[in-house]
Amino acid sequence: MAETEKKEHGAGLYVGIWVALVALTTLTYGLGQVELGAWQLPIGLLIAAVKATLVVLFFMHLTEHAPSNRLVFATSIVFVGLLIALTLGDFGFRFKGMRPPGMTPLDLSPGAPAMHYTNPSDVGHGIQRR
Amino acid sequence: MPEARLAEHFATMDAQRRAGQLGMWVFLATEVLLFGGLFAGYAAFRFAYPADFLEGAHHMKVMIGTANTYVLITSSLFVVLATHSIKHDRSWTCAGFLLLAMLLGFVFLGLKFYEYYEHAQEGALPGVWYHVETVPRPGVIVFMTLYYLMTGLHAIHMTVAISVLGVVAYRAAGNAFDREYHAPVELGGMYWHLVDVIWIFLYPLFYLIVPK
Amino acid sequence: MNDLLRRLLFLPEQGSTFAGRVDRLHYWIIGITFLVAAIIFFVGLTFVIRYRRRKAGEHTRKFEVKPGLEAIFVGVPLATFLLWFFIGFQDYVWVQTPPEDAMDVYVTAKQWMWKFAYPDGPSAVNTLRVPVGKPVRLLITSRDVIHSFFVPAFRMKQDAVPGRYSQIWFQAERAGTYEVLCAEYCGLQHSNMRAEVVALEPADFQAWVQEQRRGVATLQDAPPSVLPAGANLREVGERVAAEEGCLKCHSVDGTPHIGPTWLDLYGRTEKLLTGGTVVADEAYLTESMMDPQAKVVAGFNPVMPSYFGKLAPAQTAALIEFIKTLRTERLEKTPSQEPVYGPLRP
Amino acid sequence: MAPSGPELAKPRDYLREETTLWSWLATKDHKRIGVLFLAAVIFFFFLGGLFALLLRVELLTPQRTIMSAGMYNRMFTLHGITMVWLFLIPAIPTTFGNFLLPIMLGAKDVAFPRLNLASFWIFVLGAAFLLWAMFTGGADTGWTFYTPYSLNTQSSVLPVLIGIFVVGFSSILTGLNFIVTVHTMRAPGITWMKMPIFVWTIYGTSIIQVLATPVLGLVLLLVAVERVGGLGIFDPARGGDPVLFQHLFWFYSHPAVYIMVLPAMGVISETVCAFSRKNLSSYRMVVYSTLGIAFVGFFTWGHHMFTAGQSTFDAGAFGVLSMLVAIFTAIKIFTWTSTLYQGSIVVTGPFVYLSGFLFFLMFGGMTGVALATTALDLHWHDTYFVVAHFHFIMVGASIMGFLGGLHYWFPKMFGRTYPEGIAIGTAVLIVFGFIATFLPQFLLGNMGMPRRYYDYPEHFQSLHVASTAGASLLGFGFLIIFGYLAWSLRYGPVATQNPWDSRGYEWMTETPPPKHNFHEVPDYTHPPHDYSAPDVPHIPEVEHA
Repeated sequence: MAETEKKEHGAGLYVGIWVALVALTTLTYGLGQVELGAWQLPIGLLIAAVKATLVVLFFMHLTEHAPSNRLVFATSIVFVGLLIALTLGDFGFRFKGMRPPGMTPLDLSPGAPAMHYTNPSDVGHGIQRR
Repeated sequence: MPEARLAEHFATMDAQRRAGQLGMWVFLATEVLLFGGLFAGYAAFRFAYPADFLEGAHHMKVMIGTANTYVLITSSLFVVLATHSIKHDRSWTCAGFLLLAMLLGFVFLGLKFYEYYEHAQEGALPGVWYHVETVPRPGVIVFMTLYYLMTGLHAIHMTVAISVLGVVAYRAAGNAFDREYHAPVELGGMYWHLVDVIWIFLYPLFYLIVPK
Repeated sequence: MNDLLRRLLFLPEQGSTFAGRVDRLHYWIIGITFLVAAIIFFVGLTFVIRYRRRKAGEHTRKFEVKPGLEAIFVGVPLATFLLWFFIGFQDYVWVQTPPEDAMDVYVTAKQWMWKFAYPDGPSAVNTLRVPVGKPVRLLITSRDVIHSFFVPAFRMKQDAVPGRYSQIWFQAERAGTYEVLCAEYCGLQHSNMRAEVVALEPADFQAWVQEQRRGVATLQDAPPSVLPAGANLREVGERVAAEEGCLKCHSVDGTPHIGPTWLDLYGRTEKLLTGGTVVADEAYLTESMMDPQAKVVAGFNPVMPSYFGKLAPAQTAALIEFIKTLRTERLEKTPSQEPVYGPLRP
Repeated sequence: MAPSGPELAKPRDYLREETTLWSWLATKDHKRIGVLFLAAVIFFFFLGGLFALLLRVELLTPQRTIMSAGMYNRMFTLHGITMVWLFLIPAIPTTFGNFLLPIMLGAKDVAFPRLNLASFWIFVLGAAFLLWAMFTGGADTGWTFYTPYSLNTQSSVLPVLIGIFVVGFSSILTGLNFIVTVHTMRAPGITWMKMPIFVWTIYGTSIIQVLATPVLGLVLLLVAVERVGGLGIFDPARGGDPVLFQHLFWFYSHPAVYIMVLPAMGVISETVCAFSRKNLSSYRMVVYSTLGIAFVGFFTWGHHMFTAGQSTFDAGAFGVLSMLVAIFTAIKIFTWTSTLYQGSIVVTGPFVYLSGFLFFLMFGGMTGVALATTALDLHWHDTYFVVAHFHFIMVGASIMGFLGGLHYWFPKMFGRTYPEGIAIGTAVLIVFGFIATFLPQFLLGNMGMPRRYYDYPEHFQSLHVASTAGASLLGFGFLIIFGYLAWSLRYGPVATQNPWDSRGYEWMTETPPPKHNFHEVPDYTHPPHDYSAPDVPHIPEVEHA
C-alpha cells in the first residue's frame, strides 16, 4: 500500500504554493477596491476557490492521498453546493409579498408610531400579481 | 516498528495510517457541512437584502481582514513544513514550525478580537445589540449577525486548532514522532488547513463585496 | 361515483372548484396504491405457499433478474410517479396563481384568531364571508408565529408566515359554511384557533358589504371594524381588542406580557408606578385607553400609545364589557410557566 | 458444523470474557458497545411508547381527557424527540450495526474503538440532558422546533436543544467510524460488491449521518443563540427568515428518515435471504438503490414545505426529486418480493416482521408519493394523513426491521433462542395492532384533522377511538416481546452455532462470537446471500490450545 505515499513533494513546492497564495490574496484585495458592480462577489469567490484548491490539494496532501479521501471531500463540497442551490431556488423565485407592518425593527423600536393595521388597502399597496 | 503504535485490530501500520487519514477527511467533511449551513444562510439573505448587505459591508475593517488572510496563509505554510520535516525525522524543526504556526494563530485571534472591539465601539454589534443607527435597516442587522456568527464560529475553530497544534508540538519536541509514525502531526495539520480554507472564503464574503 | 369514493375515503364535501380537481387525482392514486399493494401481497403470499420449505437445508437455484426486466420494473413506476407528479403539480400551480379578476382578502393570523380584511373594508374576526362563484385571493400573513390557513372542504392550506405574505386562491361553489382550522402548531390554543368561511350568494354578499360599510359611516372616524346590528358587546369588544392591537401587549389568559393582563382586571386594585393604588373600574379603564401615561401600573413600562380619537365611544364601551367578562372561572387556568409571546427583547 | 457441545472445552465468548461491570462500561469491544446501545435504545423506545399511549388516551375524547393542553403539547414534543433521536436514529446502526458490521467484514473491531465507546457515552450524556429537560418542564415546540415559536415560547427549550446537539455528536462519530471501517477494514476476499447488503445499508446510513447531522447541530445552535443572546437569523422581527430555518432543519431531518429506514432495509435484505434460502434477485440493484437513496434523499427536503410559502420553482424541483427517491424504494420492494420466487421459505418470527415490513413500507411509500404530488399535499399537509404516512415508515418499516433483526440476531448476540411459537404469535398481533392504530389516521387526515390538536371537532371522535384501541394492542404486543426476550436471555435454549442455517457472513464465526470475533479468519470465497452452491462452507475448525 506504500504506493499511496509514493509521490511526496519537496519543501520547495510548498514555498512556491505559498507565494502563489500571497499573490492571489493581493490580487483579490486589489480587485476588491475597484468598482466591479455585480461581479464583485463572484470574482472574489472564484479567486477564493482557486486558493482553497491549492491549499487542499498540496498543503493537505490530497494529491498524495487515497482516491477515497478525494471522494469524501468532493462529496462534502457537492452537498454544500446543492444545499445552497436549492435554498436559493426558494429565495430567488418567491412570490414577492411585501413585509407586513409591525415586523421590522422600525416598528418595534421605542418611540416609533403606534402600530396600526386599520386600512388593509395601505398594506396591500405594492403587492404585485405575478 | 514500535509495538504500541499499532492498534491490535489493524493488520499493518499502513492500514492504520490510511484509516486515520480517511477518518480525518470524513471529520473535515462534517466541518464543511457545518459551515455550509451558514454559507447557505448568507446566500439566502444576500438575495433578500442585496442593498443592505453592501451597506453593512461598510462596517468591515478591510485592512485587518486582509492582514489576517496573509497571517493565516503563512501559518499554513509553517504547518505543512512541519509535516514535511517530520517525514524526514527532524523532530525539532517540526516542533519549531508548529510553534511558529501557533504564534501566527494567536496573532490572527488578537487582530480578530481587536476588530470586534472596534465594531463594538461603533455599535456595529449583532442582532438586538446593533445600535449604529437608531432605526437600522433589517438587512444590515442580518449582515452583522451573519458576520459575527461565521467569524465567531471560525474563531472557535481557530482556538481548537491552536490547542491541537500545541499538544502535537509538545509531543514532537518529546521525540514522539518519526518517519514511520507521525499521524497526529499530519491530521492536526489538516485540521489547521481546513480552518484556513474556511477563512479564505469568509474574506471575500465580508470584506470584499464593496470597494471602500 | 365521485360521491361514493369521496364517502369511502372519508373526505369532506367539495366546497371549491379546486376540491373536485384534486379529488380526482386522489381517487386514482389511492386506487392504484391499493391495487399494487394487493398485487404485491398476493404474489408474496403465493410464493410463501408455493415455495414453502419442504426439507431443511434445501438448495435453491441462483437467480438474477435480467436487466431488461429490471428496466421495466424501474421504468413503469417511474413513469407513473412522474405522471402523477405532473398532473398534481399542474393543479398546484393553478391554485397558487390567482386569476386576474380575483377579489383580494387580507388574512392576518395571530395567537389564536384569524382576521379577515377586505381592501375597502370591512374586516371581520374568525368569519370570512365570500361570494359564491367568484375567485377570491387570500393574502396571508401572521403577527407572531407561523400558522396555517386550512379549509378541509376546499382541500386547501397555506401557511401564515410572519414577515411576509403568501397567497392562495379559491372559488366557492355553493353557499354554505365551511370549517377553517389552523394546521401549523402555534402554541397553547392551537387546536382552538378555528374560524369559518361563509360562502354567500353574490347578492347576499353585496348586501352584507353594504351594510357593513354603512355601519362604518355611522361611527365617526372609526376604523373598519364595526358593530354589527344586534351583536353583543362582549364579542364586539373581543374583535376590537384584536384589531386595535390591544392583544399584542395585553393577554387575556393571565400570562405576563408587556401590559397588565386583562384576566380578572376589572375590579382589581393595582399598584401604580408613581405610588398609590387605583381600582380598575370603568373610569380607570377608559382613562387608561385615552391617556395611558396618566396612571401606569407598577412593574410595567409606560409604552402604551394613546387611543384618544382612535376608538369610537361604542368601541370603548365594548372593550370594557369584554374586559369585564374575563374572569378566572371562565377560562381554564393554565400553569404559570405557559409561554409568553412578544418581542424577545422589548 | 461447530462442535459447540459441552464436551469440548468451549472457548470464552465475548459475553464471558470478562464479567465485571467496569469491563462493560469501559469496553472497547464493538459487540459489547452494541449491546450497551441496545439496552439504551430499548429503554427509550418504551419511554417514547409510553408518551405515545398517553397521547392516544388523551385523544379519546374531543375535550380534556387526562391532561391539560400545555401538558399535551409537551407530551407530543417529547414523544417525537425521544422516538426520533433516542430511538429511531440510533436504533439499528448503533446496535446491530456495531455488533455485526466488523464481523460481516471479517475485521477484529471497528476502525476507532475508543471513538466508538465515546459515541456511547456522548449519547448517554445527551440523553441525560433530554431527560433533565423533561423534568424541568419540557419543551412545547414539537420536535421540529419551528421558528419563531421556538424563539418565543417560555418552555425549557434550551436543555432540549443542548441534548439533541450532544446526541448529534454521537451520531456523527458512529457514522464516521463505520465509513472508515468499511473502507479500510474489509478482510481479503470481501470486495465492495461482495459486502453483505446490511453493510451496504449501514454504509449509506453513515454517509447521511456524517453529512446531515452537522447542519442539524448548526441550526439548533442558531436557535439557541437567538433565544439566549438575541443574535440570530430566524426571527422576522429582526429581518430574519423563519422559512430559512425550515430549509436548514429539513436538510437534516428529511435524510434522517433514511437514517431510520435504510438500516431496516438492510435487516430485511438479510432475513429475506435467510428464510427463503435464496440469493437476492438483484444484489446490484439493491446496492445502487441504497446509494441512490443516500444521495437523492438529501435533496427532497422541500416537500415538507409545499404549504410554507416556498417558491413554486422549488416545489417543482423537490417534487420531482421526491419521486426519484420513491423509485429507489420501489426497486427494493420488487427485489425482496421476487427473491421469494423459487425459494425455500419457512415462516418464523423474523419472517412475519419481514412481511409486515414489506407491506407497510409499500403502503407508506405509496402514500408518500401521493403526498409528493404537491396538489394533494395542500390538503394533507400537517394532517393526520401525514402522521399516518410517516408512522407507516417509522413504526411500520423501521420498528418492524428492528424487531425482525432483534429476533434474527438474538441467538448470535446472546447465545440463546426464544420460544418460536410465541414470537410468531406476537409478531402477528403487532402487525394487526399497527394496522388498527394507523389506518384510521389516514382517514382522519382525509377528513381534515390537523396534527398536534388537543381539542378537536366532535365528528373526528370515532376514528380517534379506533386508533387508540389499536395503540393499546400495539403497546401490549411490545410488552410481550420484551418479556419473553428478557426471559430467554437467561432461560432460553442454548443456540447452536447457526440456528437459522443461514449463509450470511456473520454466522461463519462462533455464536456468540469470541472477543476478537474470529479464532481464524473465515474463507470468503462465496458471495453473501448465496444458497445455490452444493457444499455449505465450513466454519473453520476452532483450534484449542
